[in-house]
Amino acid sequence: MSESLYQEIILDHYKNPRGRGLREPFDAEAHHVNPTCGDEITVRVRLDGDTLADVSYDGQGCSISQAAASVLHELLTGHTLTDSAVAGTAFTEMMQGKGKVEGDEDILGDGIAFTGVARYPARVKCALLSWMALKDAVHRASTEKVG
Amino acid sequence: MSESLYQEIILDHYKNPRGRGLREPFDAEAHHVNPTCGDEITVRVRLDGDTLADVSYDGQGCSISQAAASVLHELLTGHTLTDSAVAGTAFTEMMQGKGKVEGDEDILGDGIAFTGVARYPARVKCALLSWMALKDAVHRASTEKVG
Amino acid sequence: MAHRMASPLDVDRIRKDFPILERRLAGDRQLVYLDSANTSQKPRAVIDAVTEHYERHNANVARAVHQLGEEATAAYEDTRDKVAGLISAPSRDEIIFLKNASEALNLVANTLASGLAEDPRYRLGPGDEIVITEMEHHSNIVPWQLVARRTGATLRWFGLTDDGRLDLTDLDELINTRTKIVSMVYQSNILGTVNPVERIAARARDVGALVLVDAAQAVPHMPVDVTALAEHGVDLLAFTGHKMCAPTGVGVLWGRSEVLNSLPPFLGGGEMIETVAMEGSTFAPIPHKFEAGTPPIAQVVGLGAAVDYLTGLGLGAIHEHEQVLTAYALDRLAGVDGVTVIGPAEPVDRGGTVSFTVDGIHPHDVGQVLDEHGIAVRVGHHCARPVCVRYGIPATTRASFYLYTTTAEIDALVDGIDEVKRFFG
Amino acid sequence: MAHRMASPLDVDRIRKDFPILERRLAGDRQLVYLDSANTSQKPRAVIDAVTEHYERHNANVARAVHQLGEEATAAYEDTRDKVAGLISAPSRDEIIFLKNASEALNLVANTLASGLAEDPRYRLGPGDEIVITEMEHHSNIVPWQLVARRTGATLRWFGLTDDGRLDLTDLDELINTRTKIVSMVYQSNILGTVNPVERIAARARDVGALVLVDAAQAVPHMPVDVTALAEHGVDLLAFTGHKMCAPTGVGVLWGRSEVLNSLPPFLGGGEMIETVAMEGSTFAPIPHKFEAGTPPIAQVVGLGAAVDYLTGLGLGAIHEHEQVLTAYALDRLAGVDGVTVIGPAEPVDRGGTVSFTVDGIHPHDVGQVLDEHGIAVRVGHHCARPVCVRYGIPATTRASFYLYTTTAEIDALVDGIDEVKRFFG
Ligand SMILES: Cc1ncc(COP(=O)(O)O)c(C=O)c1O
Ligand SMILES: Cc1ncc(COP(=O)(O)O)c(C=O)c1O
Repeated sequence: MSESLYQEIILDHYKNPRGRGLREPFDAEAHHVNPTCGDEITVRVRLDGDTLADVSYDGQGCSISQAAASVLHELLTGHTLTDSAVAGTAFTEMMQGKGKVEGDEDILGDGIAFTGVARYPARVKCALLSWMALKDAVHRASTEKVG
Repeated sequence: MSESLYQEIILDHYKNPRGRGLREPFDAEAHHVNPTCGDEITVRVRLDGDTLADVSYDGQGCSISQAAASVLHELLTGHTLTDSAVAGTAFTEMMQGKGKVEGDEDILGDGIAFTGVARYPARVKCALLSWMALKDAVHRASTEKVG
Repeated sequence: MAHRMASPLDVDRIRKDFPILERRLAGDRQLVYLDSANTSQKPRAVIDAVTEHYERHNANVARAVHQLGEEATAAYEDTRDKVAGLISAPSRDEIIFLKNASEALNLVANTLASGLAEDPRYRLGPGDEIVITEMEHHSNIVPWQLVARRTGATLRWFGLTDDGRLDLTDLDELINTRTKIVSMVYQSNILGTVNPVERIAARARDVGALVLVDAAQAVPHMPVDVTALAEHGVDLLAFTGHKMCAPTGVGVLWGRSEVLNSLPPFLGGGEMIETVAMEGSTFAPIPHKFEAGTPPIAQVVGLGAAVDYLTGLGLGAIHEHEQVLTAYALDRLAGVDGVTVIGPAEPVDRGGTVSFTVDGIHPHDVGQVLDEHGIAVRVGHHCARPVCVRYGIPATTRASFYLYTTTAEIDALVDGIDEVKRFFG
Repeated sequence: MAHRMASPLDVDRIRKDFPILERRLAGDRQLVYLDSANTSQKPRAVIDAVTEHYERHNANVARAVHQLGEEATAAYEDTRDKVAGLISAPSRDEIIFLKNASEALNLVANTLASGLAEDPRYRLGPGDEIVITEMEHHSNIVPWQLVARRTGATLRWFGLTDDGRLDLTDLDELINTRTKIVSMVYQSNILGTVNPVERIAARARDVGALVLVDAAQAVPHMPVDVTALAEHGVDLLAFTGHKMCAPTGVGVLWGRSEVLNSLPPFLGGGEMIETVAMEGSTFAPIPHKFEAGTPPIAQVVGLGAAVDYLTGLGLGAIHEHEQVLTAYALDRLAGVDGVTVIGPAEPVDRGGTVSFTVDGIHPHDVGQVLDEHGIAVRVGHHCARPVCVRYGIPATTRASFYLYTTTAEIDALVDGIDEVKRFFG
């Protein structure tokens, strides 16, 4: 049941979230809300040059949105901003692919487990919530550093 | 053709309107418009005590509205306000009767030819236009006389 | 116990009137539709009325002297009589057809805010107060926030008690001589609570405030009598077709003639006029004054068929049926570990809309797994986010019932919740 | 001569798609429907799409995680793509579903008048000028009169030439740096005139004014490309479903993203929000920002089927067909004694809507006698009373054509007019 949507990997990240909790110090944070269901996520980033030294998060919401944040943390912490942008684009494409776009495991790691979610339009936003918040936080951190 | 709507009597009043034209002196007038079709009618009344000494009118519009004004003039000029009120009520009832209410010739004169019009909701307003204007004009004339 | 009461409806027969209830879902699952507070399903009679209108009578209304135009106008205006009858309105002219309940609520807010009314009682300005409640649907919150910003009026509201009811402790302070309008929901779409609108309206009338009732969740489910409500001070009442077996795209505003006559026009255009000149226009009498543009003609015709359908069964009987279901559902849910009902726990002054949480499982996940069993519920804040905030939860799962709902469907829901818990446990 | 051109449409085949065209009227007369500018008839494909929606997919949109909700949402949002395609909109988010064209026009007027926009270009106030034309439909006059009264802005308009066209002599004076918005009809619903919207829009753009086009009579009848129009300065465009083979109860507003983003919300409620708190709310991005409340779901689904139907035949072909009919009708009416066409007499820059007077016979009487022959035309001022005033007539009789109209029906009209003259002669 629900195999297509609730992959084991997703349930595992949901039940055992990696790196959950907001940590200090951080350079910027972003808070995103899914108005349809009340899912909320706060994502904090700390930059070390071009590297995401830490991605921390907290939030409340459904298994999909919470698992996505956990995957995000695991996948991107310690990686470059370029890697993060590439992964963000790939994940978004996959989620907008209506279940027909397979993700590249090299780029998305456990993120590829979300392919099935893309078949459920109402849940796509849940999966993307933390990725959007990350993008915002990174943007803020980068512009503040420059400015 | 069109027998039910365009009775001979109506066509006759339309083609040979009785007492048409606005006359002086007068005690009050009322101008009514049918917004759906642009029919317009102005009705003037001159009172002599309780009697409608003159009912004059002018307007533009369809055969039904113009014929109704002609019938009105013919029926009510020289009659009492009470007669006029009774006829107005009877005519309105007939027009709202969806073609099922027969008019009383003693009260309505040629007005009974409009029974068939009552089956055409879009035309009921045309038939009533001058009657409504008369009611207004009489009301104004009476209140002004009192005031 | 209440749920031992028998339903007065022959639900098996009623279900045959609703084609969609025979629909097989993915995996050949049977549909268990518990989302009627969101939108109701449509009986065959309503679907057919719409089809027949398009196939035989379609024309614009109030503008045509031709036969189709007269037929369409007659059908459209007949529905006005039917709706007036349904809610016991004193006059058919007090029934305004709009696109949904939201438009009806916005119409009142916007005409009060426009400043165009002659009588100052119908003009909002600085110092005036608008009173709503914390259990309103967004459609009865946002319009008032927007007009408060525009006019400088102040928005105030009744809070909620822990058991899901209006907290009326401050009734006399909240509704005072500065209050210009009180707008409140009759039956909450998230809590199921039926509010004491007469009592609140009476206070509003005492201070000379207008009273608008959002009856989107009331008219479909119980007898509503606006003549009686008006005696307590209710001036206006809004509801929506799609929640009462009618098509989407049509809503209703009822208002006392005096009030509707005093409000300035809302939307301009089409047949809402008396005469138009470039320099200025005058307006038609109600109801047409508020029906700008081509109205939802076929949808109004469908609404007429829906009113016939509902009154054929009897709103009293429908209400009783739902009371039986509600009692049954509250009772069964009380027996499920980890389930907490948000809203009145007793089947008293509440309708057949039951919101709940499942410990540790987000409503989105509850709804998704239920869907895999063919059970359609709504999850989220149900356009009443302040209620979720008030009870410290992000969202709820909501099961809502209607005349075609069976106790077997409530059993399916309870079984489904067990599955949910197993899956995420 | 133009009317010798052949129509590119197989009208006999098309007529079979419209069930109502087989309708026998009172006296077993065949229907000759020449009132499509008022509302169009509906093809089987559209009627069926609505029926199938209610029988199989009915649910509320954007709110449900269940299968029916997903199906309904997909069908609703698919129509957004189809409509964007139909008018070549650069983005689907620029398509707003409303109840009719009147609501679309009122939306623009009211949001500009609300004073809630951050950017002063989107706030009307004293000293600002609004420019319309004397050939507007009431739906594009009355809203501007109302907002002019509310805001203190001044309403100005283009007059008409004797041959039924806009008098643009004063173009540069009428549209000046005080002008905030120009709102004009693309094709007149009474004169048939197709206006040079690009030229007028270009002037408006030069002075920084917004441009709104009322395309209620254009989108159903000709290819409309908003990307191209936007290059000339058009910002917003309104049209209505019921005139383009779609159900009643649905209209469309297209707007450039930048403009729609800058306008404040219109109606509040339902899914137009981002987040709601009692203290204040934030709003969803377009298109949802302007779609308050439950939208006309089934009607939008029907609109999607209508767009498929029309694009299947090709808007270019439909336009050509109507050009042929128009030339034929103008030619034939020119041959009838006592008939005067109100509007352009040549089939150039005009559509298939032909208004006329019959000497000494009121249009009401013309229409009534035609109806007795099964011929459905519209009589009156056609919600464009200032045009009648301009030409010194109380009303007109109007015959209007669409893709299912035949030259034989125009012949029937001409024969009917002869009967009218005999009857009242
Ligand atoms: C030119 C024009 N504009 C606006 C409208 C209004 O459309 P609706 O009645 O669908 O709002 C119409 C039709 O009635 C029209 O012909
Ligand atoms: C209590 C309440 N008020 C208002 C509305 C708005 O109704 P609609 O969406 O038809 O405008 C709803 C339903 O969505 C509701 O439940």
